[in-house]
Amino acid sequence: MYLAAAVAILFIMSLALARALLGPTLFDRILAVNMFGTKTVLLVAVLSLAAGDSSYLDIALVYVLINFIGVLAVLRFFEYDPDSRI
Amino acid sequence: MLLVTALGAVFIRDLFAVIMLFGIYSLVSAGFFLDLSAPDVALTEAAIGAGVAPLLMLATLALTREKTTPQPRAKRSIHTSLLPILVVTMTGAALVYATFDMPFIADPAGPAHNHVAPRYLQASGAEIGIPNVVTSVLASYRGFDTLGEVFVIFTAEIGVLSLLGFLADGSGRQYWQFEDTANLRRHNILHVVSKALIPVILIYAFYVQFHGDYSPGGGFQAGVLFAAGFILYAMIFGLQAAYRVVSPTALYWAMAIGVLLYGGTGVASLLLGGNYLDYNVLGSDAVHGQHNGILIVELGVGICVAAVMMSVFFKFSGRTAHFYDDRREVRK
Amino acid sequence: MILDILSWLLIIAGGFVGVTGAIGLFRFPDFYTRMHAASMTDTLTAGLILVGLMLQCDSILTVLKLALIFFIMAYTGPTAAHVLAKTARHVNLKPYLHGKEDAS
Amino acid sequence: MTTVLGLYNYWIVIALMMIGFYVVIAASNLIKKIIGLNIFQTSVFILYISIGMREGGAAPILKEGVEVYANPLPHVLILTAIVVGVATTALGLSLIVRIKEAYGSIEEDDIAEKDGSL
Repeated sequence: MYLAAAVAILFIMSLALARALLGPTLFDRILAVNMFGTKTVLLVAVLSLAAGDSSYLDIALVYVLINFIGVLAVLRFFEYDPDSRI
Repeated sequence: MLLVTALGAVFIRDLFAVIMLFGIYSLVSAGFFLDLSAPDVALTEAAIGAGVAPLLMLATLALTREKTTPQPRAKRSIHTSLLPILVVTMTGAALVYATFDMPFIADPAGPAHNHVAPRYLQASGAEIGIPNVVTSVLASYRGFDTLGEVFVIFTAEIGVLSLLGFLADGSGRQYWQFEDTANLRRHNILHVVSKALIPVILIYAFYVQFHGDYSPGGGFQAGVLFAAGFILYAMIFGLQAAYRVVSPTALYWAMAIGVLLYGGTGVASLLLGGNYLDYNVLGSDAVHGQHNGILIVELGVGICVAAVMMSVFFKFSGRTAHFYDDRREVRK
Repeated sequence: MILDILSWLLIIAGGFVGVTGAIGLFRFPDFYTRMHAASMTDTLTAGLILVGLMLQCDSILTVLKLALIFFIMAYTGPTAAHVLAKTARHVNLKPYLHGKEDAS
Repeated sequence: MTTVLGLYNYWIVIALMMIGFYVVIAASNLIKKIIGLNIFQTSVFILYISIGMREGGAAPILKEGVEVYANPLPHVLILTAIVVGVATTALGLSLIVRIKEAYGSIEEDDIAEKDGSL
């Protein structure tokens, strides 16, 4: 059953990856990266319960925080040049 | 999935997208490390590969990107495009041929599992007394290695400092004297959310630092996480505000203190009658000594890594602020 | 037993919402509609799956860790989505309107 | 897995390594070269970690009732290597910034052209 959840999450991740690869605009890519990150967190949580090792959850927490910081770092890039077009 | 991402990174021309894909690539490889039961490594890779490395690459991109879209390059001659492929294929084939002599994956008879590793696993419980073997190998058995790595990080930062630490425009201004226009302060919701989030990140960094003996974590990961908290602050409130919290000079001191703490622990154990970095003499008995030694050494690593990461970020974005400051003046 | 069934129901629902959202992310025509699919998935899937996992585990520490992850995700996810959409508006990314192709 | 398929981890590593290698020698943009180097680097990390893995091995955190652990030594080496890797990446990127300031471009061809004309 953990396997089913993991497979579902992997499926979501591969679709997000496809969007990140195709993404016509940069924002599509950022969105896909963000979604990929949150799904990685879920995957780690599922894996940690499946392995019965709660210390993996620490890693999931780090992923959440780093993912947020990563997205903001990318958005900051747009602030440099107010005239920038995509 | 790893392969697809890496291939994507090859074929997409837009550098920005390549950097995004590199972030995904790091996350995937971190997940892979977790699957191969290496949580410490996964933690480090996630914090570094998905957090800090793309951030620095983006800062470089902001500094170097062209204003105009580059002209489509003249079609390369067949010579220049085929040669790399040929070289790569031949090297790859040679390496694949070499794998047939390698041990199978997860084979307990492989040479890596039969030298010092079993000793670490069996003896570290009694000799060092902390559950996380990675931490005990890192800080105690292989303390010299880690000391060397910390020195490498320190030296790399000195290199960055000598390349980017000054501005060569002859005005005598410093890189931290420029208004950072790229802050995210106008996003009010973000402002409030990160105000509450930054303390959580910093506290969590301390947890990773000091709980590293019992769960995945340690000085390297905690240092990066701590730096990430500050970087978030600097991104949202602007670099000027961040310099007021931690001045660039304080970071230089912190870096040196971190390395000295590590080296000094070795000297202290030398003075107390042991060998260099032999923590047995640092406490009332050997196990306590090891505990104290590992705690101090990890703290040194954490301080050094955090200071280096923050300092590198400050330099890159300080320079970016200067770059766009100049550009605005030109436009006026 | 009831807890078990409930937890699996939640996880299946989470997986379903997630897959739907992912298809949305993949198929929708422009950035803003994709954003709707993605951000909904971010919060709802995460919430359902994490609560489902919480019901599944036996130690209180694990539950607390999962709850912490849940809260931080519910806190940061929508913020990131909001800032992303706002920045997209700011740099004049055009939405897809009335079936007209709009090269932005 | 004792057949030849048990070597799959090496093949993944080699494929990644060659992709990274290709980017380094074929890409003309310096930032892209750095990314290629990073991909190459990650492939080495995966090589080490997959060597350290053991069948049914748990993470190397000592616990009651667990007999088989993964090998902690590669983990230690790679953990430090990742942090050192980002420090050296930062050094490389700062070199790129300086090159841009000196030459006005980060494309290898343009730089070579400028050097030739000097």
